[in-house]
Amino acid sequence: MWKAKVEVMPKAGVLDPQGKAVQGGLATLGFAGLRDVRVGKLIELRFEAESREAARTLVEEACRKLLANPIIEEYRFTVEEV
Amino acid sequence: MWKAKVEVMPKAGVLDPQGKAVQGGLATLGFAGLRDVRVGKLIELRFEAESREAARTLVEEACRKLLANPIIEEYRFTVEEV
Amino acid sequence: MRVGVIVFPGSNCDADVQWAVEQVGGRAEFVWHQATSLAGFDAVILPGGFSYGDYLRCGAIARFSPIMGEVARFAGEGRPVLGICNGFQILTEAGLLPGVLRRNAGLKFLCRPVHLRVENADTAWTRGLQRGQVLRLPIAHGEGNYYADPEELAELERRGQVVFRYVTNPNGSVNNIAGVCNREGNVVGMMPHPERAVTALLGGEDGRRILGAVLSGEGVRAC
Amino acid sequence: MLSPAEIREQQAWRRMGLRDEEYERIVEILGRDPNYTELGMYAVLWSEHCAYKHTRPLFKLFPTEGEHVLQGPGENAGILDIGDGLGVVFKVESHNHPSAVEPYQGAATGVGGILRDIFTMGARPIAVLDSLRFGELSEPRQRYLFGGVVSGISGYGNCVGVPTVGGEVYFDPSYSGNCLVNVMAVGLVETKHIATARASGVGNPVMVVGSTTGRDGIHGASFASAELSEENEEKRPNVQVGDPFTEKLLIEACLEAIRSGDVVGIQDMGAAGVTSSAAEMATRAGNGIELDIALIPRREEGMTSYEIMLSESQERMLVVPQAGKEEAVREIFARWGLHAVTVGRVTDDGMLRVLENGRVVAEVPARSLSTDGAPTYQPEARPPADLAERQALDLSDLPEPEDYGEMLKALLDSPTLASKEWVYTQYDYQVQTNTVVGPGSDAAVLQVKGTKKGLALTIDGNGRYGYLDPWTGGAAAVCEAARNLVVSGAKPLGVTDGLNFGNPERPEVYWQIKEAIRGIAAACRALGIPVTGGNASLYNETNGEAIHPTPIIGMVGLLPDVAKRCPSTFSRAGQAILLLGETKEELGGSEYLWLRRRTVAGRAPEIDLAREKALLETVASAIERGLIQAAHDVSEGGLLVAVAEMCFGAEVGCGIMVDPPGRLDTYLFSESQGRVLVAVEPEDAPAVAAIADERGVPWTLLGATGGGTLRVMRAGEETAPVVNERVTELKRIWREAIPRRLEGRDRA
Ligand SMILES: Nc1ncnc2c1ncn2[C@@H]1O[C@H](COP(=O)(O)OP(=O)(O)O)[C@@H](O)[C@H]1O
Ligand SMILES: [Mg+2]
Repeated sequence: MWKAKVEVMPKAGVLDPQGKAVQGGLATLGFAGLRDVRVGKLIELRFEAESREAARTLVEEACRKLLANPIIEEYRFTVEEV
Repeated sequence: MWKAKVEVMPKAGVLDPQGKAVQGGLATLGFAGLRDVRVGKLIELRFEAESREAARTLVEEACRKLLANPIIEEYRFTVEEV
Repeated sequence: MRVGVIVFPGSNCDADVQWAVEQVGGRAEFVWHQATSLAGFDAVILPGGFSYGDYLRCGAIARFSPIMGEVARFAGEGRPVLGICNGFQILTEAGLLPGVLRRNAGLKFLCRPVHLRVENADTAWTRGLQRGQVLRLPIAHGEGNYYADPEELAELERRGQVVFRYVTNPNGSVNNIAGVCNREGNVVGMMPHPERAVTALLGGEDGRRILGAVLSGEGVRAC
Repeated sequence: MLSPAEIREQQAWRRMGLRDEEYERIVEILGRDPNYTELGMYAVLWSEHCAYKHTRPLFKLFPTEGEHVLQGPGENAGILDIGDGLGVVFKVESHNHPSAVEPYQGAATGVGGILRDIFTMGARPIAVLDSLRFGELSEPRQRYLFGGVVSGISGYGNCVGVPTVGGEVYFDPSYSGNCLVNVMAVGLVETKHIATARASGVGNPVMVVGSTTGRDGIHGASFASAELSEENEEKRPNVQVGDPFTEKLLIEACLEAIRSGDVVGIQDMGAAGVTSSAAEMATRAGNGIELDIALIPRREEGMTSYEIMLSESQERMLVVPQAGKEEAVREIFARWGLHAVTVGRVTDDGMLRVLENGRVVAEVPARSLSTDGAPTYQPEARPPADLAERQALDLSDLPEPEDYGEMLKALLDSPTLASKEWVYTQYDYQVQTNTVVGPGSDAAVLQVKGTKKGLALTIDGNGRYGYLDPWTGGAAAVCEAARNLVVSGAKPLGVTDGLNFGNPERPEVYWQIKEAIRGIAAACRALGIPVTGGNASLYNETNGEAIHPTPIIGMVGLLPDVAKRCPSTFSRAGQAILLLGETKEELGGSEYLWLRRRTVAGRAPEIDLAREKALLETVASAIERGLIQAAHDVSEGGLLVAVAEMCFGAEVGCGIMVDPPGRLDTYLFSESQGRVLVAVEPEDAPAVAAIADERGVPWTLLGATGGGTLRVMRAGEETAPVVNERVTELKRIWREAIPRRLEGRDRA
């Protein structure tokens, strides 16, 4: 069994209204010195695969096809055997 | 300058409809052997702080007060100097 | 009767609530989220909408608005507070009501009329209704899926804090919950929109009884 | 950034979509070679999207005047006078290309953009309608686009708090590579607070308000003016991401600023960002504008003048306040958490002068950039070579269906005809508490608070008719829209048009554009409904395949008394059903033909404008006299589908008797225009018939409401109905058609 952690973040340069809202919210809460906030998605998958190689291929494809929108988001992931 | 990575995930035991939907979506795309999917949020903060200690305190408080709702979510985070 | 309608950045049912309160014979005034006083108001309504875009979690940011301290105080004095839709979400985030509202089980925004059963007709806002009565009111939300952990839920049920239940569950809420109140019954939160159902022209009048409960003075007496 | 010499050497204008002769024209205007920033400014503003180079010469065909017109074409949106000191502001806008690339954000920013066109006029937006076209739902990509577009509209519209009250969706393979997303927005303005987009008053400051400026959408307008293809994949601009929360604040702040009287002119920053808003505002006032881009708040480091001038970052406006009122305006925006920064001033020299920290980086005559100054083209127009082939239709080898009940079910299960509930329940169609009739009827009806009046809104178009005969496609859209308003009890007041076509440089496409515009113009003239604005989206082609020519008509109507609106479905048993208008043997372009043959062929249903007018008058007069219990226009799917739709509302069945001279399928499924079904109390039927007779409108007593089934009998064969289906079952199929396809379920 494998576990993948996929991080999907808005691409640099793409407006991130969520991040902006959280930044504003934290500022009202008195969080001083805040420079930047970006909000993305974290997706955890558990699945069967033959090998690390096969596991990575599966996740890579999942990212490209469904988990991330390459036009506005970038992704990275790690896989580990569990 | 510090960078924090905050992971907010649905608590174990709390239904995660988004995870279910992604799981279904991946299955239709032909991702075989999928056991479980959970979808959460990834929040990246950049901010000024005196020390690692101070940085952690700030982020801890941000999580408790705003970033996660303890009834349904759990969080963890890392901070690093950048 | 003066009703304060709290306006957060991104509230969009504020004017609707004001209009609806007027339709049932009351007077409603806007209170800006940065205000710090509710002096002179007999009741407070937190309207629906998307405070701060609801970009993080619904109501999560709004609950830190300056006015919220005053709303808590007002509620603590036993005076009537109603949160509708986003207002309900804000009240739960602020801890004035138990539980939390998650994304709809279908993951889609849902706008349509629903039927609700009145479970508690003793709150400030349901005095004009009868227990067991079925109302038809519109819902319009993407995150109305009520949740409380099992113990809390059992407590809520035991104490009669469930105010409204969906006849047919549209969003996955536990125990079909559409609205709850605090222990004292003066603070009520509900996902359906009573302010959208105050004239026959707009498709129904069942919302009048809820908004009207406070105006007739019954709600105030209740506390 | 290239130097002027390098620009020449590399013919850099071509990459930006400018023609050689256009470059020469720029040199002539400036009396020198443009620098890179200037070239970029011209390239975007002279794109088809901004300059309407191919369509502008044709717009003069439209009737634009009428007793209700307060503002015709030329401003950000048209305005119609509805009395009581109120005006209705409305306009349609396309976001086709962005939606094909990123459906959620493409559609969301489409909503944001058209709303800004409305509140920039001083009007509070009160409604949105969406007109959508996709390929077939059997393709996964189309399901993705459809789902994404709908949630984008929902995500943006719901959050800003403007109800989406109506729209339309069609599915046809011609839109597979080029979905269409047209959004119409409607606002209400107190006529004394109408704002203009003029940079009047030399010396007045110029302010940028709203969101910050980033690198998003640079060259978006040029992108929208080119065909989609594999090659221009990487030319795709950074996708704009919408921020409806900021837009909501912007609405409130702008309306407050306009009402304060301190604002002289205001214009949204749409396509081509600050370049276009500054050039247009200056041109309208006959003035110039000088601004320093170093002062524009941005969210990214190291942006060049070129990028800042062309950025299409959303939720921004250009405001010209009264000199000395900057602080007052700044305070209003600050209260809403938005910045308002003075970046320049109005000048008297007609130039758009762009400085960067005081140094001139671009300087061009404002008018030359504006729509007035851009070149226009009227290329060769020629009917497609295969037109006669398209219009040929031989039914002799198409046997009549064996089971008409099954045929009806197949039609109701067609996503184009099916209930759009899956779409509109995702839209908040009630916020603002004005929605008297929401989506799902012929037209949406809104109350106008403080008056007895109502507004009726609709948006309509049919690309298949356009493909078979573009004139008819244009005219039919106008007639259908008018019919939808009239059956709802409203008088049509004005039109906004959305013209969606392929590459105008191809003679057959240009012919389609011309014909469609002629058709719209003719219908508007005949029905007395002026055009107050619109939008053109050309180059809707993928790898050389154009979409069906798809003119779309958004129309606004007025009900003097909203309580007298007319429902579109049966309310109870025992009412007589009349068909007004004539059913002809017209299966061309019908959904029935598509289902049976998967072909779009034949002649488009004929439009007879004089008869249409008579029909509308008949319906209006009968409703006015209180004779009509329900009215519904007969459109796609034909008579039987329209009857079924009338049954669905309250689940009231009916029986109709038919006696067609020719084939029964032609009678039941022909999409002949100019027809309306009405339900009346039996005793009122003669009066309605008399009104129709007076105007020469043919009418047929079809049958009566009642029972739980929909029954169709042939005259003389009353005991053996050709259709006898439970209404609840038909309705289930009709409601399930779209969701079941998205969820991959078979028809139960
Ligand atoms: N994209 C949409 N958004 C909102 N409402 C829609 C949409 N598509 C269809 N509807 C609703 O469904 C009704 C029926 O659609 P349609 O069959 O196209 O109507 P008609 O033929 O009368 O114009 C529309 O009038 C509208 O109210
Ligand atoms: Mg219709």
